[in-house]
Amino acid sequence: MTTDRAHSLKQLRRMLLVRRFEEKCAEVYQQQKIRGFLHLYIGEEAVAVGALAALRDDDAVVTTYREHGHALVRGISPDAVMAEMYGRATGCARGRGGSMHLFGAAQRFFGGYAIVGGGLPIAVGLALAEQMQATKRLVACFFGDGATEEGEYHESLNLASLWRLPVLFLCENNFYAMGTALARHAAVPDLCAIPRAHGIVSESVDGMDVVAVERAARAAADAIRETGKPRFLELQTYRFRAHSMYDADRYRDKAEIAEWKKRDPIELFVARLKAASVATDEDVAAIEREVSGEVERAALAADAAPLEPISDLERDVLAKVVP
Amino acid sequence: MTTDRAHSLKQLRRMLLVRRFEEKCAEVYQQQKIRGFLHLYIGEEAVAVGALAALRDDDAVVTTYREHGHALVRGISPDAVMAEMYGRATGCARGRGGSMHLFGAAQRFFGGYAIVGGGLPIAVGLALAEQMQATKRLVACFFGDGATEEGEYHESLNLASLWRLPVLFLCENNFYAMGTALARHAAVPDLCAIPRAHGIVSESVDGMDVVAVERAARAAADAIRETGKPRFLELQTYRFRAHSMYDADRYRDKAEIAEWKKRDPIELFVARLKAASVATDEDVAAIEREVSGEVERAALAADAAPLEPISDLERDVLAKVVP
Amino acid sequence: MTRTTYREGIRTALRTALHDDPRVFLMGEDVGKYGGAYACSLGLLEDFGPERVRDTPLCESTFVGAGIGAALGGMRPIVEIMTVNFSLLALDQIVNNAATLRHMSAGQFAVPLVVRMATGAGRQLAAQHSHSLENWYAHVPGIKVLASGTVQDAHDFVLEALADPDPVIVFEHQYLYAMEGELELGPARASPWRASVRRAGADLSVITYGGSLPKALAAAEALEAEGIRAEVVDLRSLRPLDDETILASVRKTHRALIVDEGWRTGSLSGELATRIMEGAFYDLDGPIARVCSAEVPIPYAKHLEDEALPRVETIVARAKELVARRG
Amino acid sequence: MTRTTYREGIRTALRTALHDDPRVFLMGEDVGKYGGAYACSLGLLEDFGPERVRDTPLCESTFVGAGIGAALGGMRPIVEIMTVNFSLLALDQIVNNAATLRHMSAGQFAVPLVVRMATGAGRQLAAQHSHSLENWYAHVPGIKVLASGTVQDAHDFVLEALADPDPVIVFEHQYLYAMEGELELGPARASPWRASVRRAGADLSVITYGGSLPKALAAAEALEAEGIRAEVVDLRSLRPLDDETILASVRKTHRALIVDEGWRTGSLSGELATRIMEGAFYDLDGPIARVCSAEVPIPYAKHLEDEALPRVETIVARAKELVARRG
Ligand SMILES: Cc1ncc(C[n+]2csc(CCOP(=O)(O)OP(=O)(O)O)c2C)c(N)n1
Ligand SMILES: Cc1ncc(C[n+]2csc(CCOP(=O)(O)OP(=O)(O)O)c2C)c(N)n1
Ligand SMILES: [Mg+2]
Ligand SMILES: [Mg+2]
Repeated sequence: MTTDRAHSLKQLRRMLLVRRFEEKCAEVYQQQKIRGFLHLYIGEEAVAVGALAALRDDDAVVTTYREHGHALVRGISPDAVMAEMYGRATGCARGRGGSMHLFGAAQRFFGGYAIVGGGLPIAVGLALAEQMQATKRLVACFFGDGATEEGEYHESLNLASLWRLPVLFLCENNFYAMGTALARHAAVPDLCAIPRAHGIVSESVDGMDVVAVERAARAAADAIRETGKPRFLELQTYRFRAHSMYDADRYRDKAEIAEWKKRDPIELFVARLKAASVATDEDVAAIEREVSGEVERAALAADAAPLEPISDLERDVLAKVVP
Repeated sequence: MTTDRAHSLKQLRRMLLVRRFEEKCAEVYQQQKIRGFLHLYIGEEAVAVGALAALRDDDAVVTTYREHGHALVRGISPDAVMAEMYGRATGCARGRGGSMHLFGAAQRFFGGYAIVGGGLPIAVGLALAEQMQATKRLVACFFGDGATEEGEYHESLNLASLWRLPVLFLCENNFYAMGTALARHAAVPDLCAIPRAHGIVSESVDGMDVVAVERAARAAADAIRETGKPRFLELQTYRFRAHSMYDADRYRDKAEIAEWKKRDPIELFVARLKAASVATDEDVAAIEREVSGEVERAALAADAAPLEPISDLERDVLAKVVP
Repeated sequence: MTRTTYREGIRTALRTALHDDPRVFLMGEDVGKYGGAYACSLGLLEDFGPERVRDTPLCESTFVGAGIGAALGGMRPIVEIMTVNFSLLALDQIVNNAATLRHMSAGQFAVPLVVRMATGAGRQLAAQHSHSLENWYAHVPGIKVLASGTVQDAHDFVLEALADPDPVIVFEHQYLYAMEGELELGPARASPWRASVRRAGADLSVITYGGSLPKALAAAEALEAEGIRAEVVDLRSLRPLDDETILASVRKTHRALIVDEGWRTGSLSGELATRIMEGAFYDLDGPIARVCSAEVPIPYAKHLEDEALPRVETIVARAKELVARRG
Repeated sequence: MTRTTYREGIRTALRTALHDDPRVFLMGEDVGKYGGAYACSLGLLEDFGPERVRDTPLCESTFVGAGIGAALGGMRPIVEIMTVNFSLLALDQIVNNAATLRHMSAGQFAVPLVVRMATGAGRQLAAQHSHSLENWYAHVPGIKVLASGTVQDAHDFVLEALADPDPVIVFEHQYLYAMEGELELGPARASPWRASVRRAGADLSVITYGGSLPKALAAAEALEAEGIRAEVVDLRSLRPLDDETILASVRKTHRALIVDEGWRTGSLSGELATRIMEGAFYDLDGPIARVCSAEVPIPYAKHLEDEALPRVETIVARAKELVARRG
């Protein structure tokens, strides 16, 4: 993969875009330009960037409330995502969804779901639609380690396996569900055990290594298209920030956080590209400039963007009002 | 086990009591003396009789809507169970519960639950109470193969395993959830796979062999008391009747039913006792007479029993009415 | 026009739907091999195959969520939840996903999903199998809710719900499956979103829906014999509510009696009474009356269950009181 | 009497409960190490240990069910569901088990369970995190429901619910956790099952609960400036409802305005209005008014969310209309 320079730089660019975008979000959150819950993906970028690179444009994506990264990588513009968080009419959901509910029909981005586990059955159903329509498309479904304790997880794995549905289950294991460490919420911390018990081929991957993630996701996606059957990937990663902006992060060891930060997926990838002479410091700096510009422009545009008229409050509740 | 003659005859007596009791239920159901849903256990008697023999009196039992057998074996009197199904004030729940909701505080029989899977979290909570009160009591929880697809099953296994709770999970695998065969509802038909993936020691047992069931249940119960940790048993069995009295049983092969009936748990056990000279034909006939008498008397008593006064309709909704 | 049962009406509609649109499929526990818990789908597996008449494992939350996903993905799923009692396990999917997706996505996505379920009591199924939670569903913006009380509506609502671009919950009353009535095929004549005056009368309006409709009609019959002319209004749609038809009736009769099988407190009856008060306060000659279920988990024993539920005699008695108030 | 916050009031009560009764334990997602999603249990893990301040995995149905089981088994669990939004996943356990067990077992078993949860909107958390489903719970026989709108009640309701032999659902409004108020320790003075007249007035009764109480009081303040004396009735208990206090107020003022953050249709407001009509029809000088939430999935953007929820200005405006009707 690293031999393909253009692709590598694109992947790097994506990770950097997500990182800078979210750093900006954190900044303007302090200025109260963004409100509500804001869950940052910082530290986990290799997961979305690696996994989504394995998808085709017409595959579907279902994800969680921690989904700025997925939305951006999937191609929803930084302008549209930022404006959404500013609650503006130019947002990708006209300000109705906010940070936790990004949507993009054109990108077949079926949304961020904020009830933990709630997106899983949706993904299964989308995959059922693909199967019944005999497409070769698949559905990528992201969820956290905490979600694997919810009953819907079990039900969804069983249904996808039983009906041989083209779902790529992508478990973003950042080792915490809010303040609860994996070992304190999972009886068996090997997250491949459960999907395997449902007959789903499962693999654990270093989620800090964007190349490894992409490789595993491509192999899984190919297998799904080939067999029609679901696959499961556990992507081991870590969030460098607190769970949300309200979280004082009392439950994690400073040392643990520092340890993981040594494996920053962006730094790792940059080092690797440089070591392989795929990218130079200038390449990286140029990308940095580009994405920073994009992010700043998105924030400025969001700030200046109009609000949805209040008279439209009841718009889009139903297609048409009866009787 | 078969060397203990008294115990063997007691087990036989229990199985026969359950069988004759339910045959009577089916009969009076036709006469509309029992109404609502009636789920017969006929064919599965070795499961309740074997498993419950391994419990102590102060262990707790949680079960399903197919629980006449469990209630009787646990010691709720045929009179009280029959009267309950007749909707009489002398019933074990004064006619409020009916066939699906038998209760017995004295027997630590915490009820039949009619929402599939709904009893599992209750059992986990009872076990938590035992653990927190540092008793050595355990909780036996019965449920069907169909229940293993519900999310609560997964959640309950995880919680029991994570918190090391003294739950004996007893899966009555009769290979059907209503009209849906195991292979059509479970991606992986080995029902030990899921509990094992949750770190629970699991074993599959011939549920038509009352001795095997008791042996496995005793071993599991001992291990639970020893380690505090949950255990899982899959008890392979078969219902000889339809799912409920409303079911035309269109979904099962006549040949399949006939094949299983050859392994009638009562006939198997009788044959074994006779072969081992533990019981004679007369012994069996005497027991038959006894249990038939008991069942007939229960039906007569139920028929003659009073109804709960209508003025008591709102009794036992709350302990006290406020303000 | 043929005479048939409520169950058969539903089956006919399902058959039509499956026949007419390849995107339609039926999914739920035991809809296939078993033929449906209430036999509504008997024979459909044989005719349309296991892809389109799809037995699910026991997993209400996930098969309803999968229905939402399939609807998002271009299909037209009809999801059957055996009974409203089990729908509690799927409520999160209905309330948090089906009902919100159009709005949260600002109209980018739609969920043309039909969820059918049996509701109600009366068959001695006891406390966990006798709920009437219609008002819970009627409370939720982003979904629509229908409840059929006639054979014709049982048939039509399946097709009308399917034709709707939004999620529609269709309640069928478990006591009515064997009820007979007239069924006319072809396009529905009356919009399902309008209430229907099932019997005209001048002395009071009896407002009801679903399983209580036959009781209300029987009560009206009995009242007629005593010279009281009850107008029976069948809501049909529980969300949105057709205020116009309801208010027109009350403005005419000046007296309203609501019959609702829900437990009284917090049932739809309260909303209805309030809307009538809001829209026709000065037309009322006195407080609106309600006949609802007693506030108890529904008991198994027949005499207790009967006492807990709305009965024809209770409706008659309350109606007479209302009319007597200003005889 | 000390000045403290709603959150701190709850924490104090939890501490008292854990201290006084070894059977009490607190269980829920992140109640321990994290300190509670709203920091209500901050510090309790340190003081009482992980057995009694028990972090659960994400599994609402099962940890609520386990609370029921533990209550059956002799413990006194306080289960925290982070918010009412996630309680949909546990509704089956609450409705089908907690609420029915005493009745189904004819009094052999009891479920002395407390379930606390945050409810309501106002913090821009969007459609899946802003529900006000109080009326759903208020509909269910076999449980009791409390909703606190003051610091004192936030504290007292935890202890009162624990003292009750039946399952009690305690709603805390997520917007109020930082609100300050007076807290008096020691045994509660007022029964939690009685409504409370928070402000006396003669011109109209504003009936409300929970997160809308501060809004109603602010509105009453504003109305006072315009010479309108609003009486503010805080329900406190949503099930059972204290008809006596509510009706006494309306009989005095002859006008009623209900403020309820639920979506209008099917909210508790309908039940309240109907009960007032049933009990005081001839005392009313006109229809009862309601200020409720707009019937939309609550949007994220602040201006839209504000528009969707009951606001002080709306309450003031509606109150003036009511009073003007027969000024
Ligand atoms: C059903 C449900 N319960 C609780 C919450 C509150 N909550 C939001 S995120 C979260 C932790 C989820 O952890 P995980 O699945 O590992 O995802 P992560 O946040 O680590 O990406 C919790 C408890 C929720 N949103 N939904
Ligand atoms: C949550 C729920 N869904 C559906 C039903 C209807 N139902 C009752 S029993 C049953 C089959 C259960 O099968 P299994 O768990 O194998 O138990 P068995 O009846 O075979 O003993 C179904 C679908 C129910 N009671 N609860
Ligand atoms: Mg996590
Ligand atoms: Mg079975």
